[in-house]
Amino acid sequence: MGVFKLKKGYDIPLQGSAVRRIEKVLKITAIAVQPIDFRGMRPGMKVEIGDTVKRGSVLFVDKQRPDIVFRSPASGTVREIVRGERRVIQRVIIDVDADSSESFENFSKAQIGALATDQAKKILLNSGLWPTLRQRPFSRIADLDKAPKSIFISAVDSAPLQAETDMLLEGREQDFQLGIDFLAKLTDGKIHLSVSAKTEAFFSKVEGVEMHHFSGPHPAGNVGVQIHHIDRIQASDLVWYISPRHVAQIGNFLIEGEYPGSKTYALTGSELTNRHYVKATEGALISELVADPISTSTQRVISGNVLTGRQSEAVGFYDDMITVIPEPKGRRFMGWLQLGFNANSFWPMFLSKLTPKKKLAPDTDMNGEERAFVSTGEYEKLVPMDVLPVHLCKAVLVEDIELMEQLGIYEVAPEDFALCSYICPSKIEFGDIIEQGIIAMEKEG
Amino acid sequence: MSLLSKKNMRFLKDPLMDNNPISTQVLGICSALAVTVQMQTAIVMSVAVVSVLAFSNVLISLIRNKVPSNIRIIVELAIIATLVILVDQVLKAFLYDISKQLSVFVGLIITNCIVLGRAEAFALQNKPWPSFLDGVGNGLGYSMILIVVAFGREILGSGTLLGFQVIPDAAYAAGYQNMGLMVLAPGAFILLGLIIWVQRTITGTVSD
Amino acid sequence: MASKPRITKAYTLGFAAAVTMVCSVLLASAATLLKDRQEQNVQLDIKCNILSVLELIESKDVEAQQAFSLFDDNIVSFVVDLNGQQINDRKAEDVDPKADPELLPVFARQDGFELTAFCIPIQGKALWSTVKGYIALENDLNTIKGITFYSHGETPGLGGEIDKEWFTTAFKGKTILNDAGEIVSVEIVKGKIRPGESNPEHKVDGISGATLTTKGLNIFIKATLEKYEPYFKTVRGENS
Amino acid sequence: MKFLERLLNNIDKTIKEGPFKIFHPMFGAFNTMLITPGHATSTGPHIRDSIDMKRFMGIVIFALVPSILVGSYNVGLQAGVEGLFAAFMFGFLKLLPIIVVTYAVGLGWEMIFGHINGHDIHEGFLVTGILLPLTLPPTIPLWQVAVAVSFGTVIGKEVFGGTGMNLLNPALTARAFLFFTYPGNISGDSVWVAQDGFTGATPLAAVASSTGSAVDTLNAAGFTLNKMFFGFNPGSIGETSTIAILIGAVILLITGVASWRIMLATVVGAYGMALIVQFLGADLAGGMRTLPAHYHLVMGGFMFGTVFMTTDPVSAAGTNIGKWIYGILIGVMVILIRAFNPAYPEGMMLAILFGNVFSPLIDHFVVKANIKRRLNYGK
Repeated sequence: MGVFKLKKGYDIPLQGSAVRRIEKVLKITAIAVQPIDFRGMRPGMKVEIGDTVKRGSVLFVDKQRPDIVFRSPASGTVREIVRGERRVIQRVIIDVDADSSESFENFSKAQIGALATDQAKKILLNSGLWPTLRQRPFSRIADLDKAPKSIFISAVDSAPLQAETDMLLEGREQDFQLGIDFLAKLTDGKIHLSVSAKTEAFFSKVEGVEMHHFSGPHPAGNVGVQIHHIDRIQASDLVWYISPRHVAQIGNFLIEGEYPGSKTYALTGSELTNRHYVKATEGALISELVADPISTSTQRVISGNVLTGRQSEAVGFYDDMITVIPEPKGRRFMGWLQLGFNANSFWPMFLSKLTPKKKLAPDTDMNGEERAFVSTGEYEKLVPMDVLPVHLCKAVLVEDIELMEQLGIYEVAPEDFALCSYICPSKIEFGDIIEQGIIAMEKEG
Repeated sequence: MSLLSKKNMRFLKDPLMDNNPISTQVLGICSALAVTVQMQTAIVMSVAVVSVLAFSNVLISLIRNKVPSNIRIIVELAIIATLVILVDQVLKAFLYDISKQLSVFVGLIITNCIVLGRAEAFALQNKPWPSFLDGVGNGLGYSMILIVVAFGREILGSGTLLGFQVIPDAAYAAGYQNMGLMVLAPGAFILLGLIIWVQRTITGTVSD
Repeated sequence: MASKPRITKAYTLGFAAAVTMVCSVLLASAATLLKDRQEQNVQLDIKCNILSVLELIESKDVEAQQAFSLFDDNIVSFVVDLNGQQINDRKAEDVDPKADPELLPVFARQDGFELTAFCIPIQGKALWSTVKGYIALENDLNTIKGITFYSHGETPGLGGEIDKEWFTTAFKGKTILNDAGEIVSVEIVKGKIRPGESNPEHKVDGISGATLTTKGLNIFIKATLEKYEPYFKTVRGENS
Repeated sequence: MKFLERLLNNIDKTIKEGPFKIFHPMFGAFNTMLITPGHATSTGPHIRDSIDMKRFMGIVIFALVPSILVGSYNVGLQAGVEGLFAAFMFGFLKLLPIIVVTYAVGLGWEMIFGHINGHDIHEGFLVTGILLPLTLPPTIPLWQVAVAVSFGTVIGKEVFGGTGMNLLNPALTARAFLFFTYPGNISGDSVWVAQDGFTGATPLAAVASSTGSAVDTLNAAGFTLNKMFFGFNPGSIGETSTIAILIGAVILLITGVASWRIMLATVVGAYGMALIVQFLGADLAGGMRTLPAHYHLVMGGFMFGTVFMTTDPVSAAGTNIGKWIYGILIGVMVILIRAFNPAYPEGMMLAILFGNVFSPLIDHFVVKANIKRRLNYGK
């Protein structure tokens, strides 16, 4: 039990949060399952175009670790397998028809309590939900053969317009508890659950976890930040993390004996007029979730939040929100001289700083061009960890593996540096640089 | 093998550009700073270094098979020091003004890493003639930089070349001034830095 | 190819001895052979400075022979003490002011039987370095005939300007005694001498940006002149 | 707007290839200054802060405006021009040609290197080009300015690999070059007054060359603390008026452009060191060592350097602890130079360059400390 009041970070005041109302989307005609959601994973296809699949059928496996399977969240016919550069499979598109499910063994709470670690592992692998477990360092799907020091769950919603955890889990307290019981079988260490003032109530009755309270601006909700404060990763440490929604999904799978293919999404962003939560199939196409008409030439459709999300037609595996924001309307005359009543900025150089509560609707303009690095000292204000962002990035750029390790590359993920990229006057992509560093570390072994 | 065969010429040419002792190996820059205020001193210094290098290389090459290796360095130093003191004496006797300006720097040729470096790296393994060429080549490589730096410093710092005024009085009358910085040691640093910058940009080599 | 000699202790010692011998012989003979010329050069340098400040030669680039004969024919040199008494057993050229601060060398220009001008060495600390030079006075021992600085390490362009002709010629004709006959020396002012400045005959235009160098000069020129004053007094007495 | 955009795009296309290629970096800079580049983000973060380097540097120039105004007026005042406006215009017309030459020569070099290295002219020069003129005396010959700017840009910046890679502040590098190359035009008594035949020593020079009590010397020369605070005394154009610089400092601090840590550390370092010197120097004869500590803060280039030069993010220390050390180091150095170096009464320029040289080392130690702390975590 710890209380962490973080000072560093920044909440971008954005228009377009979703109202707390869940609607059910009735008509889902197609879904997309996207191997590119899983960083570093190369899929081995188990279906071909024209195959019919049930909810819970295996679509593909991890080529390097074929024990890890990926299952279809809906039943229907495989319409298309989209390949990108170098024939890397990007999406598997399935036309949805009447629901039918593969059936799995189901478990009671008592049965879950009696599981051995190896059994539990097998069950989870077979369920197709193993990929919900990710590990640090490197933030990729958890290793099979190495037990984690502990498991972290963040229920702190700090990212811009982020879907609220208690809405996503509404009415699923029992599923969540079962999921926790199950996860406890996978580690000898603790399960750390971080909550905020807003989500505290929902999790008040959860048992078998160590509860932590986090407050402060984004990225307080990032699991990497929480790990850093609760139980820091040191050399050769390994921890797992999982989202609360996925914990409930595991619990649901165990009790029902069916692959749980439905998911709640938040529809957000200044370009949407109907902003609320929807309950629909995992992997649903965004165009079918959103009631508003969308034009991709003037609007940016993002699966995830504005900082770390990805442009996509379907919602990603780990994402539970959609953000739609405007694309730039063209070049602006003397843009750098604007007074900036409506300029979104971390820096106190625009008049919008006088109305800090005012929510803004920025577009996707870079607002500048890439320039040489200028260490202004502001980046440090955005990373609530004992990590020097500028020096870590420089270590990556000069490919100094040892220095990267010393400066904490194991503890970080690109998402922790998204705010640095956001505020950077030189428009440097901190996240990309960190990603590059992580890839280099992985190669090094 | 002829005396000026291709192979032998390489001993002479290499140290001029590709393997220049100052700009590539950054050796012996101490004196390069001190004696390059004027062309005249730089030239005299160059001649001194070339002759010391050439003859020390030859002498050490001659005794390379006789010298006991445990007293090798001290013998090399004795030979180099003797040559340097001879040069110093000759300068004092015949070019007193310049020897006054060169002051301790002639004596410091003894400690110039180029001289001992060539003795150790080349003369000990090679016959007298290639050693001579190597000495002359390295000496000229050193001299070239020295004279280029001195050229820049004298013309910019004093408006003269070899003591003759080359910047016309009209320029001074129009407000031109000599660059005082070039007379100070940093002036040599800056010119040397520029030479290295340009040379490495051209040859594209970056040594560690 | 000569075969490698067998290295024994005796061989090593012998080799070292041989090298030492050869080197010493070389150096010793060079030193002996060149000694005269070197000493002559040192003397020439000193004498040319004195000759030029006494206006016997125009530039310092003269033949050694000519300089020596000019010096021998026209210069008498002697040493005085702090009381103005001549000391006979010392040569002016050999006096080291550091070692013997109470010995004062004087180089006087002799035209016929008259001593027409007097040259004395000056040296002292300026801003960065010890400045060395000579100052020459007319036979009234009041008017400055010339001044030269031959060695210094001041900032080029600032204090370094002291060896430039525009600066040294400004001393010519200035006087070092006030109306009461007391030593006031000359003062290098800051910047230019302003119109209406008092006693311009004791003042010299300064060097812009070299206040501290010239302050040093002011101090040691005056100190030197004061040391010689007892001797100068006796000469002035004879002359008047 | 669409028309302007089309026009600029067309010019861009024409100029990119063909004989005017060398002007492309220059045009690129104008192009994006006139209308924003308008590129959209490709990956996350999908939205970006409205700040860019142009705004960043623009704020610095804005913060320099008070110094430009008061400095220009003071140039006129020192030259004996009567009347507020007349004095300002007199001074401004002295300053303007210096700025024009600085920009012209500097941008010329930036263009050449931009062409060689294939990038647009970077905004950093906009600030360098105005900082340098403000640190010069009004009588500086323009050709010397041109030589100095060339030196500052080429040796001070491009040799190191261009903007962002430079070790030293380019404006100060250029000034130091002038100081050592043409000392007669940037030091001494005759350069501060833009009127032939008139001279005036800067307060620092007056104190440095005096042997009595420093305050008495200043009072005798008419330099009261008040006068120096408002900046009505001889000195470099932009550095005399402490109040104008402080207004600039407030702008820089409010907008977060400059580091308050560096500014505060420099002032603390200088004030503390000045107190020590004053304490030790009380029985020493005269000059700078008897100057009360707070006088140091309003005299010479101290405040201008503290606010605008030490805080240059490229050449300063980058870590937060490093900034404290860097600032204090500069503050201590400036007083040491002023008090114990008889030749350069103005120590700020050298102190900052000294700090610049040491800032990578300072950062290195701070990073090492971070590494050590990380290794010891949990032990």
